[in-house]
Amino acid sequence: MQQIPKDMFEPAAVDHSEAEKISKKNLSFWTDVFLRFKENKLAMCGLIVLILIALMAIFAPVFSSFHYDETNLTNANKPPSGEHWFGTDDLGRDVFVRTWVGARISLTIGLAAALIDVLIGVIWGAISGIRGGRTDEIMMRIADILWAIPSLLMTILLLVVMGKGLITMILAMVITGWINMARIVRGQVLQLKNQEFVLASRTLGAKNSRIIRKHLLPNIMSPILVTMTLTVPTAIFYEAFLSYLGLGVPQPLASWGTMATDGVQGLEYYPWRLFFPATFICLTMFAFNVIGDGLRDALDPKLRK
Amino acid sequence: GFSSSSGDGGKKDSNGKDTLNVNIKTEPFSLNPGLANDTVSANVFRQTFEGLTTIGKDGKPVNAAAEKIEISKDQKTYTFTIRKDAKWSNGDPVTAGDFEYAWKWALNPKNESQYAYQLYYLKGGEAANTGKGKIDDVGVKAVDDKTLKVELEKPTPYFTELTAFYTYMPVNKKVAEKHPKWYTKADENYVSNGPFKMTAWKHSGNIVLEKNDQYWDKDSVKLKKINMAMVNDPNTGLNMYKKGEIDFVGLPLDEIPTDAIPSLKKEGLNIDPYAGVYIYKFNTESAPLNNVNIRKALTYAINREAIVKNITQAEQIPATGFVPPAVTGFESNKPYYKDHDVAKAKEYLKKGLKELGLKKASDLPKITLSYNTDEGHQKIAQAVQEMWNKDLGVKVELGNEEWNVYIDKLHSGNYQIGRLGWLADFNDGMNFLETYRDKEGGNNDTNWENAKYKELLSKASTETDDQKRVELMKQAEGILMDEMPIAPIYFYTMPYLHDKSLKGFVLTGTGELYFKTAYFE
Amino acid sequence: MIKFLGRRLVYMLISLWVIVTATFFLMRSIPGGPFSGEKKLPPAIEASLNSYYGLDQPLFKQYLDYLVSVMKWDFGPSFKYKGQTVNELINSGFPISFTLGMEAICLALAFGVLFGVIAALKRNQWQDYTAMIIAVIGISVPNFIMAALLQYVLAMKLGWFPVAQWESWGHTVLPAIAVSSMPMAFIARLTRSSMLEVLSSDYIRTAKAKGLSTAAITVKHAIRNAIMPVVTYMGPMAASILTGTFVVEKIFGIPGLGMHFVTSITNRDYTVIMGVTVFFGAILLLCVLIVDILYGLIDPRIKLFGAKKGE
Amino acid sequence: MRKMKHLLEVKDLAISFKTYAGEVQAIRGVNFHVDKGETLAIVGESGSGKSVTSQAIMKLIPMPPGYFKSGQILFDGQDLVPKSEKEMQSIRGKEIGMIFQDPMTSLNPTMKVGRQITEVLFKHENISKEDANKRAVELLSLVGIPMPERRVNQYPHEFSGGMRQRVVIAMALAANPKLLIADEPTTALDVTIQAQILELMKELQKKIETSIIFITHDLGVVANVADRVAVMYAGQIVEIGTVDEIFYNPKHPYTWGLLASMPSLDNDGDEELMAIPGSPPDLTNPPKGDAFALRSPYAMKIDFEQEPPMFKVSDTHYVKSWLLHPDAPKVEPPAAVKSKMREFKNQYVKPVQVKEGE
Amino acid sequence: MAEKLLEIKNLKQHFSTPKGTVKAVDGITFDIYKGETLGLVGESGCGKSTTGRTIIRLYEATSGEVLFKGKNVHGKKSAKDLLEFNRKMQMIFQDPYASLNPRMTVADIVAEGIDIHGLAKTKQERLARVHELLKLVGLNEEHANRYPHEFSGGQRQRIGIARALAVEPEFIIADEPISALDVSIQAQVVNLMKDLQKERGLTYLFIAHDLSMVKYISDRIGVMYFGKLVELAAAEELYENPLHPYTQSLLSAIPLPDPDYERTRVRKTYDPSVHKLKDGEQMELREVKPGHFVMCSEEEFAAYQSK
Ligand SMILES: Nc1ncnc2c1ncn2[C@@H]1O[C@H](COP(=O)(O)OP(=O)(O)OP(=O)(O)O)[C@@H](O)[C@H]1O
Ligand SMILES: Nc1ncnc2c1ncn2[C@@H]1O[C@H](COP(=O)(O)OP(=O)(O)OP(=O)(O)O)[C@@H](O)[C@H]1O
Ligand SMILES: [Mg+2]
Ligand SMILES: [Mg+2]
Repeated sequence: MQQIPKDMFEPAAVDHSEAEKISKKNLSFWTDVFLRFKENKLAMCGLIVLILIALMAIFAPVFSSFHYDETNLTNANKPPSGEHWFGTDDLGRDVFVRTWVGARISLTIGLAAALIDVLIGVIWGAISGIRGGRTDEIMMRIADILWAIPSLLMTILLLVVMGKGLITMILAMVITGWINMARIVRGQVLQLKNQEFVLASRTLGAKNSRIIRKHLLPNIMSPILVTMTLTVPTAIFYEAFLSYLGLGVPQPLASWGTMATDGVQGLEYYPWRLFFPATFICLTMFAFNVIGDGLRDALDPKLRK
Repeated sequence: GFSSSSGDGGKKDSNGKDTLNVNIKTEPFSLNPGLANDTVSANVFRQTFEGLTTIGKDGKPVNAAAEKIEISKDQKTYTFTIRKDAKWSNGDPVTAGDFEYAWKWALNPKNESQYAYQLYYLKGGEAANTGKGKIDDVGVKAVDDKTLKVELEKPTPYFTELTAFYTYMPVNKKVAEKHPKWYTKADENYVSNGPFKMTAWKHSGNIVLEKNDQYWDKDSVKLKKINMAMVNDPNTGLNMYKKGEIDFVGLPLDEIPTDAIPSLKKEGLNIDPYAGVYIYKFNTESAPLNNVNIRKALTYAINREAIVKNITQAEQIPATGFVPPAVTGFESNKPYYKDHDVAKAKEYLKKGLKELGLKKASDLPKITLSYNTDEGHQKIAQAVQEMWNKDLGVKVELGNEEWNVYIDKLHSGNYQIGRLGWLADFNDGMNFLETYRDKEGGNNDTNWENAKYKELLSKASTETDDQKRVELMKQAEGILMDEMPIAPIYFYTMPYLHDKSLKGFVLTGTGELYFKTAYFE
Repeated sequence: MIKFLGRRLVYMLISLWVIVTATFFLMRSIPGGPFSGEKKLPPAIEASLNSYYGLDQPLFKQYLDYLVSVMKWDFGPSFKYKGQTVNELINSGFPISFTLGMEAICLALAFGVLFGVIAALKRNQWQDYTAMIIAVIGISVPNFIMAALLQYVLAMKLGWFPVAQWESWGHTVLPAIAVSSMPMAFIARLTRSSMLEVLSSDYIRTAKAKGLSTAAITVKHAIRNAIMPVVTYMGPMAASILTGTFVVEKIFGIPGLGMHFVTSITNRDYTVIMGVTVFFGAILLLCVLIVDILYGLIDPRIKLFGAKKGE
Repeated sequence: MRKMKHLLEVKDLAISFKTYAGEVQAIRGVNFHVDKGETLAIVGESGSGKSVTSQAIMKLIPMPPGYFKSGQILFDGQDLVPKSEKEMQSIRGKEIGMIFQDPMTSLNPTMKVGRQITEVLFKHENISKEDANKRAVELLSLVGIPMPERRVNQYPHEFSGGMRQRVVIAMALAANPKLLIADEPTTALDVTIQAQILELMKELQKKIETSIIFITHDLGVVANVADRVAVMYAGQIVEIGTVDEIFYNPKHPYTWGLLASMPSLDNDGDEELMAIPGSPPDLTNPPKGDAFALRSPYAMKIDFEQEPPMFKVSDTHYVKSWLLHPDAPKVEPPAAVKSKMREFKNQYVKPVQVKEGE
Repeated sequence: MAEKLLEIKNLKQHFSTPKGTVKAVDGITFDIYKGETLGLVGESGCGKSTTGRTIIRLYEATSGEVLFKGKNVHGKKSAKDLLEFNRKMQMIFQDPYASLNPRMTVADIVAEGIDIHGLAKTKQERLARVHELLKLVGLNEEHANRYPHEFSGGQRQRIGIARALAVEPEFIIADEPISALDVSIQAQVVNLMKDLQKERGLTYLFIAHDLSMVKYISDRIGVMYFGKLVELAAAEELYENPLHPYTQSLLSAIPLPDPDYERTRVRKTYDPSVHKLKDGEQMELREVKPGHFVMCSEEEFAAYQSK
């Protein structure tokens, strides 16, 4: 047994303030999220890929020696080469430049879609779910109605009335773009709105808007994120569909969606015309998905390591 | 190689060599000859029905249900004698009354035939159809069971060609009167008088034709069965062909995807001329296209050779005139201008600009080139846009619309430059030229009208001498090409592939395909 | 429950009416008509056609007439397919689309949920990444490209399946995969995310404490709690899939209902437009109703009907 | 020491959680054992690691963020720590049953209560569907739920807090486990039902010699059920002994504090309850020395320097406090505790310092 | 006695389930006076929580009235009144974990009421207030940034208490607020509640099972059985002179921290048939002594009074 000096057994003056000494770090929720996100290597990779694509979209067309609408019929449908890195399309245009010009449009569209999802879909769904009853019934039936009316008709009418342009295109996306999100949010809200912590917040006097913001949204972030990331490609191809109707980007401008649509025709003979736009759509989707997953994980306090 | 793949050999064998598989793209509009108005239906009728005449190998009409045709001096009365042995698929004899019935039925306005105007050549036909006259007064009469007397409004030199057209095909009066909806199902009431009869019809799925044992010329019919699939995707169609699921692919039944054409050419793609023309119409009332020199400048500057070679790729013929060479009499038409004549084009542009009081091409009012949404049209438009920009400095914008919106714009004159393709219904130049006869109505759309042109056309339509007729028509075409309300781009061709062992079918320059005599070797 | 269904039915009828009305006037306000074509019809014929189909009547009267016939579930004759009524068109096309759709839905649900569950259970391991790759491809390759690829690879190159048409079971495989790929990807992602949520909850811990195997826990406890977003998503999706997918039907030459949704509009085949829209609307509303009922069955805490809710 | 084989033996168990704010040392070297057929009650301040300890035995700590820092958990002589998830599945439910602390969240909200019970039976017993249902009804009535036939078909949210707790109990009892870990099983129950449940457990114990680890704050319940009692503070066991030893001869100042904080029925509402001053230590950086020192009126200098060793007071009674050191001054427990103090015959003349885990 | 803060009149709360209605609360009537603590005990599942939840408007009452300061709680209210009401009346939930949002830090949870009612002007003030509250319930500042799942059961319960206290309510419904706490913390919390009551004149409806604690904290105690209030009396009176057989059985089952006593205790059990109701007779809540109400039959009433 080790020897302990006697005086150690004298009563000590207890300093209670010491027991309550201030803790070290005071992390806010968002710094916390950021820290967790940063630690997710895959998500960071996704972010970097996305930034790279965005940078290429901004700069590649500027620095390339070709112009996206420069046709060269005698040089059509050439496979990738030193001169044309991604080959040429059926009008002899450089696929490389077109890919990056297309990225501008497609990324814009994708982000716009995500924004619409959040702005309209989340709000609509949340209100519908939390109010319930007649409000819910009416709001959801409106969504159903918009979903059931053929979008092609609406789009054609829009085109006739408003003429072409970015605004028309975005409007066309607005009509139905948010409905999926609204439904999913509503379903989740229905599941959560009677949970004890929501009730607790109600007894504190929280209004619906606060309950949605503070209690419901954080808890349904993952389906929202998933839905959001998944609307991006849907939007990219919806744009292609709109372009097909003459509503999308004005010819000869390119977008990934239209390039892929064109490319699929020559799938067997000129695969590169499909391969490059499709690859970049996939890559972007990967990026969005891993970022989405990363955010999801970061937002989930139970997963923090 | 794309001849029958070995993997599917078993299936092929069991079918034997007497079943033909083809793809007709879509559901036909109607399988009543009096109602149909589309090529899909036509492709079925050519196997199942037989008019008084049919088109032979050389593109000339030959007698079919009629064994004798007498034409009066003034060319206004035709007397057809129906073959004794002509029979319906249910065994009924084909009578002159069946023709009379069919034609009058189509002309009867209450039957809503959209192609009734094909019968306006008959005396009183138009009047009867528009309600101004009586059906009974239409100039067609069954003198007896086998004699059909037809009176025309005016001499129509190509009437025997017309009688091969499906609107002129007979309908079994007995059956049709008893079962007014006889044409909606493939049952015992669907009777036809051609080499094949329809035995199954799955809407939008497929149609099955079988050899008609009652057919008068059944000995020359070798095929036992024709399966007609309805697959409206060119790539799929080609894939089906390559895999041996169909034996024929390409015009006039379906299409071959453009991207596939270069590689198919190396493997023996057939390319036949086709009586059709692809044009850009100018709205001659819209500035600056109201100026003929500007129109000419634009027309001349187009590099058709490049378009045909690199975009359409199916050896289409650069159009230096309006009427296709596949039309009788226009086989070796002289060019009205040189393709891609940049020098001339610049000259005309200069002239035009001067007339308009403008200095440079960039001062021209905004021009929009419209087309209906389609990849092929879009490519051509983009190429032309580039050409005009590069060679003339004329900048045009492209605008595409959904087909109906587009056609509406075109017909209402709400456009500047618009594309259109024109395919012949029958083998005669008039079919093309009369489109631009009247400013209003018809398919003019360009707001262009020319008295001389009109006069030449009316002369030509009554001229009984073939040679002279063609001459008159060519004069008219000359006026059209001088005033340039339209810019022809190219004449169509028919690219198609068929099983190497498939022989004996008849394909004409106006896209008529008969499998009556087809067989597998 | 009965009361809820009754009330819901009223809302559904109102919705259908709005759909009919909106579609009717939309359709009539866009340019073009059923008889416009490359070759213009003689005006007399067009006029007589218009009067035959009642298109010369005042629009409002046409609308009222139409409403009446819709109430009798009679959609009138097709403009484009002479001699066929829209009801016949639907009756012949729907069973085919439905068969294909069911196949696709089963595929999508089975594999979507499977991939989602595996991804969640093996979070951040190779299984998760594989599932994500499949999902990303499924979602970023739209069905027209997917269909073309499937046809090219599986039918042409490998010769496993027929290229097109609707004849035997073998003919249904490729189109079903093409239709299902997108919803499958969506379901996989949704399932994964909500599974992750559920797997960290206390009752899963309880289930573990009972000694249940991972598989049993997943099947019996986790999936039901995680399936809500999938059910939500599948409702309207099922309505769309069951009524046919245009591109896939086109590419594989399937005589389903899906093609009418697009071709009727491009043809301005008014009666068909209305017919398929109303039909789709009815199916959609039904699917959405089923979803709402499923909510209550899946999660008994959700009460869309019955007990009064406290504010 | 008796060298008999214990059913469960926990040796030097330490578990931490990683958070961004640092490492939470939820338990820091815990030693105890449970014999066949006996009931060990664990009391202690809230947040002291009772639940973590019990979940660790089942290996149900979420990992990450939690992880084993050290220690062994010997169940029937086998160490559970290195066991795989698969191997644990055959132990959970069957060998070790567990009653969780949060009855609301512990029940699957979307599964009927009956099925949640029968599930255990199906898993561990070869039983027909009917029998299982019958048994579920029987279990529910055993834990005092009225109208069990109807209740089996209800969902958890239709149950009151106490009823849910009883469902959880029924679930844990269903497979007759060898060891039952009950984490505050009766907090939400009224005293009559509570008494009923306690009796039920004792009966079970008698019948199949189940051992029970009973975690609770209610010292009355402890007095009722426990054979031995362990007192936890700040992730460590500070005193462990037979129930009489803990109630009638407590040695650790924290135990004194606990016993003194209880209101008694003859307590008047006017006088304040005696509470231990200060707040429990932060386990992210546990204090040096004796974690309780900061709140102890008897704190000595050494308490802030060095962690106290375990002192053995009798064969069964261990205390972790410097106060038992021979050099330490003699201190008096609070009056409420002192009034109940008794002499114990088997108590050693002098406490013996022992190494932990012996 | 002092003024009535809360009047509950024949309150009923029935739940309809697919298998029929559950009468969770079946016509209870009582008053709560300003500044008092009313303890509510009873068999688990007898409707205590439901009573509390209905009082605070979480459920729409099936029938009956709840008057808070004379105003009907369940009537229509303007947004402002509602906010005011929510500030004055608070609830501590029985299930601490479920009532905490898993995606919110403890600081945000505790501060929610502060935010809603705008009780802090600056961020610092808010944080300071949160820290103060945490300390009040025996947690420390370090805990403010953690999430609910990182806490032990008792710690979670304290978070709930801190949340309710944050808005400085006048009336608190405490649904088993201390059941998961160790006795020392229990003592702390109870002392705190008592202090607050003294300082601010708070009123409590205290639902609990720990009868010694209930007795300690309550002025009056109500005993519930199967959705009904069976006995209501001053705390001392109830313990010394329990009349209803269920109350008696409850008291006989209180566990004491005394192993010897526990080994020898005898429990009384309650059998509802003892009331010997006449045909068609309904039990009623009757005032046996001033302030002592018992649910009894006519016959029993006479018997009780004669005692
Ligand atoms: N997932 C986690 N992450 C971080 N800390 C945790 C986690 N789980 C538990 N803790 C911490 O571990 C310590 C012990 O918790 P535990 O649940 O074992 O306490 P307890 O003794 O059961 O208390 P109570 O009686 O209140 O239930 C607590 O301080 C708690 O904050
Ligand atoms: N949402 C609900 N649906 C159906 N029945 C319910 C619901 N909520 C509560 N009940 C029933 O109401 C009765 C009273 O429940 P309550 O929660 O008020 O009991 P309690 O007195 O708080 O019990 P405990 O002490 O166990 O918490 C119980 O029988 C319960 O099953
Ligand atoms: Mg605990
Ligand atoms: Mg309760």
